[in-house]
Amino acid sequence: MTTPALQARGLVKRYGRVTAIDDADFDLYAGEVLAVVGDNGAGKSSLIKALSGALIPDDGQILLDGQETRFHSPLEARKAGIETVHQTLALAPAMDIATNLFLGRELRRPGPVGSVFRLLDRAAMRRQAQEQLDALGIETVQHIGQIVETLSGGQRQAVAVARAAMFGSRMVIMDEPTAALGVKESRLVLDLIRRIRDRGLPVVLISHDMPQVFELADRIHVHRLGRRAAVVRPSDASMSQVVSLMTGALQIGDDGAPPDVSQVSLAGSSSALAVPRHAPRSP
Amino acid sequence: MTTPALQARGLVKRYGRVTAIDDADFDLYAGEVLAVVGDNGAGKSSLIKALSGALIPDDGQILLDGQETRFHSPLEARKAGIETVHQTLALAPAMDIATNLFLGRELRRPGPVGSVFRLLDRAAMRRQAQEQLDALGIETVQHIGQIVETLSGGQRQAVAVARAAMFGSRMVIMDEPTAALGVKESRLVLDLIRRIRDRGLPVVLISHDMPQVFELADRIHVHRLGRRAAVVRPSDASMSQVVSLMTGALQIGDDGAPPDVSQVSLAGSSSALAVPRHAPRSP
Amino acid sequence: MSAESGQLRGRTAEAFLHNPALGPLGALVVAVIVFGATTSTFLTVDNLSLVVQQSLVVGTLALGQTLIVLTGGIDLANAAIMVLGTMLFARLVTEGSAPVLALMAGFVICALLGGVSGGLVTWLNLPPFIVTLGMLTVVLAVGRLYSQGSSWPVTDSMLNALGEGGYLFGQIKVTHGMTLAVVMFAITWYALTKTGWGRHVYALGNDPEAARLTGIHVGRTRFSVYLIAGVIYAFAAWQALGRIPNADPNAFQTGNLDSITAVVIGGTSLFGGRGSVGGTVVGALIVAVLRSGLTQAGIDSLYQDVATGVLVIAAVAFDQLARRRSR
Amino acid sequence: MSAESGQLRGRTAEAFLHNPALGPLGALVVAVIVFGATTSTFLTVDNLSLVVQQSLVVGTLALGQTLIVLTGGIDLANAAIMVLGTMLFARLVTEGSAPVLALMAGFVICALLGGVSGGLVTWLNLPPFIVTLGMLTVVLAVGRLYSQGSSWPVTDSMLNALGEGGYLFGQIKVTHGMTLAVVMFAITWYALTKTGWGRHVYALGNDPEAARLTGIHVGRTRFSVYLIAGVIYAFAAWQALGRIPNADPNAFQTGNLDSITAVVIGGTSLFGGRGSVGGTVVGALIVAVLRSGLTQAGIDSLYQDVATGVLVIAAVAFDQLARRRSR
Amino acid sequence: KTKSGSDDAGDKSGPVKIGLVTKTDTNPYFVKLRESAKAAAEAKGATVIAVAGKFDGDNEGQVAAIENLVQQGVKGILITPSNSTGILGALKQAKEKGILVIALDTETDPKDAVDATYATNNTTAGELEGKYVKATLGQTAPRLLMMDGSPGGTVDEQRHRGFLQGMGLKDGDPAILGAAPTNGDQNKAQSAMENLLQRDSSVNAVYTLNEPAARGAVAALTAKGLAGKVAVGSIDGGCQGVADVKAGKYLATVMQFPRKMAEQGIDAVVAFSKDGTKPNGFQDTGAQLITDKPLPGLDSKDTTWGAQNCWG
Ligand SMILES: Nc1ncnc2c1ncn2[C@@H]1O[C@H](COP(=O)(O)OP(=O)(O)OP(=O)(O)O)[C@@H](O)[C@H]1O
Ligand SMILES: Nc1ncnc2c1ncn2[C@@H]1O[C@H](COP(=O)(O)OP(=O)(O)OP(=O)(O)O)[C@@H](O)[C@H]1O
Ligand SMILES: [Mg+2]
Ligand SMILES: [Mg+2]
Repeated sequence: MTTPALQARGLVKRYGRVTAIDDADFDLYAGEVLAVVGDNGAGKSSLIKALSGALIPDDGQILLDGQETRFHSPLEARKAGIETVHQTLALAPAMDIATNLFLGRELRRPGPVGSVFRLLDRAAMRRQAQEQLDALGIETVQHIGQIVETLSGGQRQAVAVARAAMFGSRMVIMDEPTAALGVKESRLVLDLIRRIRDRGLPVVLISHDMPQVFELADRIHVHRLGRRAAVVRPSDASMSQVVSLMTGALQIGDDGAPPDVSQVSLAGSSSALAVPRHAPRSP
Repeated sequence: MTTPALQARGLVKRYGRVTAIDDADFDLYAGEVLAVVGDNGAGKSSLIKALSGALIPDDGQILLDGQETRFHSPLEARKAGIETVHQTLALAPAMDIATNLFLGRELRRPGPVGSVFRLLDRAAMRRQAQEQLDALGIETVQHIGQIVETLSGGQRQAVAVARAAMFGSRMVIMDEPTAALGVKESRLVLDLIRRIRDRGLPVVLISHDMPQVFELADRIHVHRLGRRAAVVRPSDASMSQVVSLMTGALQIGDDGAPPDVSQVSLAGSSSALAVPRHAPRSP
Repeated sequence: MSAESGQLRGRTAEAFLHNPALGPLGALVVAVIVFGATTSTFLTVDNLSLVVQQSLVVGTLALGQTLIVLTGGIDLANAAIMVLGTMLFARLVTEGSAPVLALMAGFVICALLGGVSGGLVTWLNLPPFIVTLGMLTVVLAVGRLYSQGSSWPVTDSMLNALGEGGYLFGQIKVTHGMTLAVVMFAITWYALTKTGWGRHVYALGNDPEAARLTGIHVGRTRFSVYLIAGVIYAFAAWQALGRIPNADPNAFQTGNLDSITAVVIGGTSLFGGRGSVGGTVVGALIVAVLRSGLTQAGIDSLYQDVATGVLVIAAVAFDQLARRRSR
Repeated sequence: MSAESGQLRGRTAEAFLHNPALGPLGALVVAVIVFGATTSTFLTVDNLSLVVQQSLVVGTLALGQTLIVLTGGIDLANAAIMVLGTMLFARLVTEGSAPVLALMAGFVICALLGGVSGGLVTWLNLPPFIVTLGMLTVVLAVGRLYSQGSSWPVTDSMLNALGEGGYLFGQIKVTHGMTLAVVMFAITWYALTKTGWGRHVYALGNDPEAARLTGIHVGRTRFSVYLIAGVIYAFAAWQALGRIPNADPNAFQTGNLDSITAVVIGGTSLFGGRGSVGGTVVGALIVAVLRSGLTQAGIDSLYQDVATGVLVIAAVAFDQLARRRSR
Repeated sequence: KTKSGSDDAGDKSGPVKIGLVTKTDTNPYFVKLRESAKAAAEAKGATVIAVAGKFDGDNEGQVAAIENLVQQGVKGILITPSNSTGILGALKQAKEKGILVIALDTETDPKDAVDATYATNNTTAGELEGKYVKATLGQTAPRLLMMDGSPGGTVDEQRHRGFLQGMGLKDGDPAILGAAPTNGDQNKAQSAMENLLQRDSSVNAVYTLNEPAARGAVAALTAKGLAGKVAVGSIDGGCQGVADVKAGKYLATVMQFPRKMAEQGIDAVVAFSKDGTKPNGFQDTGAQLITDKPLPGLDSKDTTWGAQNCWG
């Protein structure tokens, strides 16, 4: 059994009386696209926030290539090569597209002008930003210097996706990256995700779009009520089965036993896919 | 030919060098669900902002039941019974769900306590808010007093949709209302839209989800580059044809002539569906 | 049943913990206890009444300021408007007007000035800082001109009523000014938390664009806040004459900063949309308590300043740290 | 080619139109023209140089303030820190230190005080208003204690260099202080607009949560801003001794409000993330120009206040109205 | 030296222009000074441009005011310096331009930084207040509270020092129960006195820097039931202050004569513009103890005289 690229065990996050992450586990293997699906408020975003350092869990552990890690800030996760598209997009509204794309990773001019005087290479950043956006098919953006708060919802999302795609060096996490995108643009993002995977980077894709999930994902992590309810392969389960898992109509025993609806062959095909048997459980 | 419930002719809105609405027309008939589709940045949100008073167009006219109207603020549109779910949701982040649902339309206690002392009926608002959310299947919201900024993306969207559904008295406009919603929740919103139509109110639905559009819409308004490119009936066109219209691969002559790809029968079945022949055009 | 009451208790505790005035309230209580234990003179009925009286004027100014800050604005002119109000009361009465008329004139002018600020902010969409800064310079100058370069003593019983009149509540002397302040704070609290108008004020400050899109009367609400604040400043002027029966164009030069301080110490965000009137009460009291207690403890005023500065920061820091732990 | 240059012109015009310092800049130009036309003494090389000199100290304070306001903060202590800086320079030199050492000590202390504010804001997550208010009271008191209740005249040529030394640029007298201010503004402008640090400062003020999620060094950047502001205040102290060779614990009581005013008139938003150093220059000059021009026109300062208040509002209102039309 | 771009002062015809720079616009004392100067100037066919700092201690504001007046081409500048040393550079430049510079109310240090000074001797004024309070106490050992101005202000320091001299005390003497800065503000003075009295109400003498501070202090004393039992003195001689003394709120005040300062200053400038004669030195415009309870050995006038000669 290979070591997961990113693994979490027993994560917990409480906000007052709301428990956003309730003893959740997570496994992402090298080179795969892992879809995370679940109802609204199931805790998907909270989970990936914990994995990307945006939120510090109350309990549980995170392992990067088998090494236990703690991210105290999104910066640390980013330094480890984990790039994230947050559901809230995390763009600075008053700044332009190019600036947002390179925020925190600005390009400097070559030579001493850049290293000593720290002069930014504005032209290069604009050029690369334009290329990246073009690749996502966002053609209606009329110039790369447009202020983000004046962009349409889809244009804004494309900026966030472009940023993550540009800089991910170890894995890319995308929280509903196509929610606001048009048909064509969504398609291009799916292509992008495939290309990222082909570069060898694993991708975590949160999505409510089942056809999309089934088209793209190697494995599907079903999240329910703050924890992982099941992991299935798209080839082993139907869309309606996955939806039933999300809503709790279909269940897998708490001990990782086979599903109580017999005709569904879940989690059985490989150990990597099984609901972990030995995950630590806090009371 | 019946008078459209809401009609627009020659709307224009420019932001500096960007033209968000470029001489756009729009027709919504009583009792129908009109889907508005188009690429990201095509100008759909700008169009419905103009129709709902959130934006004042530079040019063009808006007619409500055949009467020319000018909305100087969203408040005026709302007073005319037009309720809108904006893409940005328009929720006050630091306030709770119930407060947001009733913002600007608070319920007061019966009797002089309410009319003289203007005391709010907090209990009633909370109860109705809970009912409305339950109807949308958002079960993970643990109490109706939760602060909106702590909600998940989908929960937040549900609040915005619930608000519009509750108060629309003449028509309801929804800008991508299911973008952040889960499978089950989306389904419930579609049911809701149907129910609204069945109440006799027309609904404008902006969506990127073609199956959804084809399932629900009575007519489809295709928006492209800031203007209406075509209007088709789902029964008369295929999804791929609509997508081609959106991207410009398929075109309808500027004079409203039949489409240049012969096998598509667009805008021909009824006069109401035709691309308007006599729409005013500014140079 | 017991689970329910447990949940209820949980909810109360949570609401309490979420209140940003909590740290300052704790600090206030601690300060009172410490001064009570270390000096023999602080925790006397006399002194407690005095401390409250000392914070009446700034507290009332801060009440109006709270409303404006909640909408995301700021009012730099409040103390100047109040001083002009005292001048009007005093000069009109001295020149023979009936006290009631003088009061009415003062209230109208203060409301008018508040309304002008509000109008410029609301309908010309100008930054409140600039508008009220301009208002400040103009009103100060007008006040000086109107005062004819001297201060105007007031002896009318109606104008002085807030400071002179009063009754004993147990052993504590309660002036009419204190009663008025309690009533005003209570009404504002009610309006902010129990009426639609109050919710609109918060929504406005929280996210103006969202408030606009929801169809709130954004303009009308914002304007009303400045107008009401103007009226509250007139009450502050009346309070000021109760404290000091003399209208002085020089007075209350730090009144504006003091009022903003009370608002901010009370946990109201200068970005708008978050805060409470209760916090402002705490904020207004805390400075007066420190000043009084440190004097009773025999500390020189310059060292008092040092201590006050440090303690104010400490109060808020304590709050933050407690919150961080509980998160 | 021509279309391209047309587009370029369009872009420049647009960028220009989007600059919120535009209205105030227009007002500044109009004021200079009007005063030049109506008085014989305003538009003279001497006087223009003087106006600039008169705005040096507040301008420098406002430079530091701009940085802090851009991050969404506010600094109430800047003038107090500067005054303490002048006291340190003066007293140390008077008591026999080498001027260089006195300068160094002053710079270190100012930077330290800026750093303390920054540290509290950044790592304890306290509201900047409270932190710098506490800092204000403490630093004021310490300055008064350190001054031993009197002012300290300075005669050292190094400490006075910024006001006394200078050269002629054409016919205009350019003091070293003016040169230094130009250099400082230029460097800050460069840092804010041409380096990654500057973009992080804007991003921080624009949306702190987004900045954090993008993986900006939020804490480090915010802290650096306060630290740098502290250093800038030390420069302001040096400028102050150049203008007035006397360290007075009572001086610059309105320096803080004046600096915020310059920042806000210059179009920088108190909510953070939007604004420019160029606007601050305009903001700092506009008040000095009004003051000087109105005096040349023979207007008493009481009426000057009224005029200044109205003109400042008018400048910003004009800007808003022009923008509304163009929308 | 830089060349002046403007015409030299005096080249222009028309009335003589005189600049008046006061500490602030707000203080009634300076308002009186300004009004007196304007009246005196009008009588002589001169015009006054009155400018002021924004607060007591605003050296920068005063320097800018002087600079702007010099540019404007005034013949002479009358100034109440906010700080005795703060503005010397600007004054020197004005003098170099041939402008007559006269200090009113407050001396400069050194005194020859201006051509002449017309002022109250504030140390003397304080001393008069102190002597009177001491004489009132008689044999009783003083227990003193002091309502000061703002720390570091020149006038404030001089009055404070003078008062202690008059009382025969030194700073730090245990007889001084407490002191607080009031900025001459009635409200601040009242709160400060209230708090000091809460700590120790055995006070029998109170120094106040000016009459607003005295009113604040008396209000607090009255509330504590100490009115009439404590010897309160003050300085200024504003009409309201004299009325207060008449009403018995406090025992005495020391009157200054701002009108004299202003008139003499205007006269000097007008004379200078005619024939170039310059006044020089320190001209004490006097300080007069006003009380209705005269004590032997102390020259005083009653409040009737005071009401005729008061300002503001
Ligand atoms: N700061 C917070 N305070 C309180 N509750 C929170 C907070 N953040 C999240 N929650 C709650 O935690 C739960 C999980 O939220 P999360 O955003 O992870 O859901 P999600 O699965 O991403 O949903 P969606 O599909 O709608 O995006 C929700 O019920 C939400 O209300
Ligand atoms: N305030 C503004 N300033 C400048 N450009 C703007 C502004 N608002 C919108 N735009 C531009 O107008 C165009 C239309 O935007 P709009 O939001 O209407 O698109 P949309 O069709 O709703 O797209 P989406 O599907 O992504 O929501 C976009 O190119 C956008 O960048
Ligand atoms: Mg989510
Ligand atoms: Mg849109």
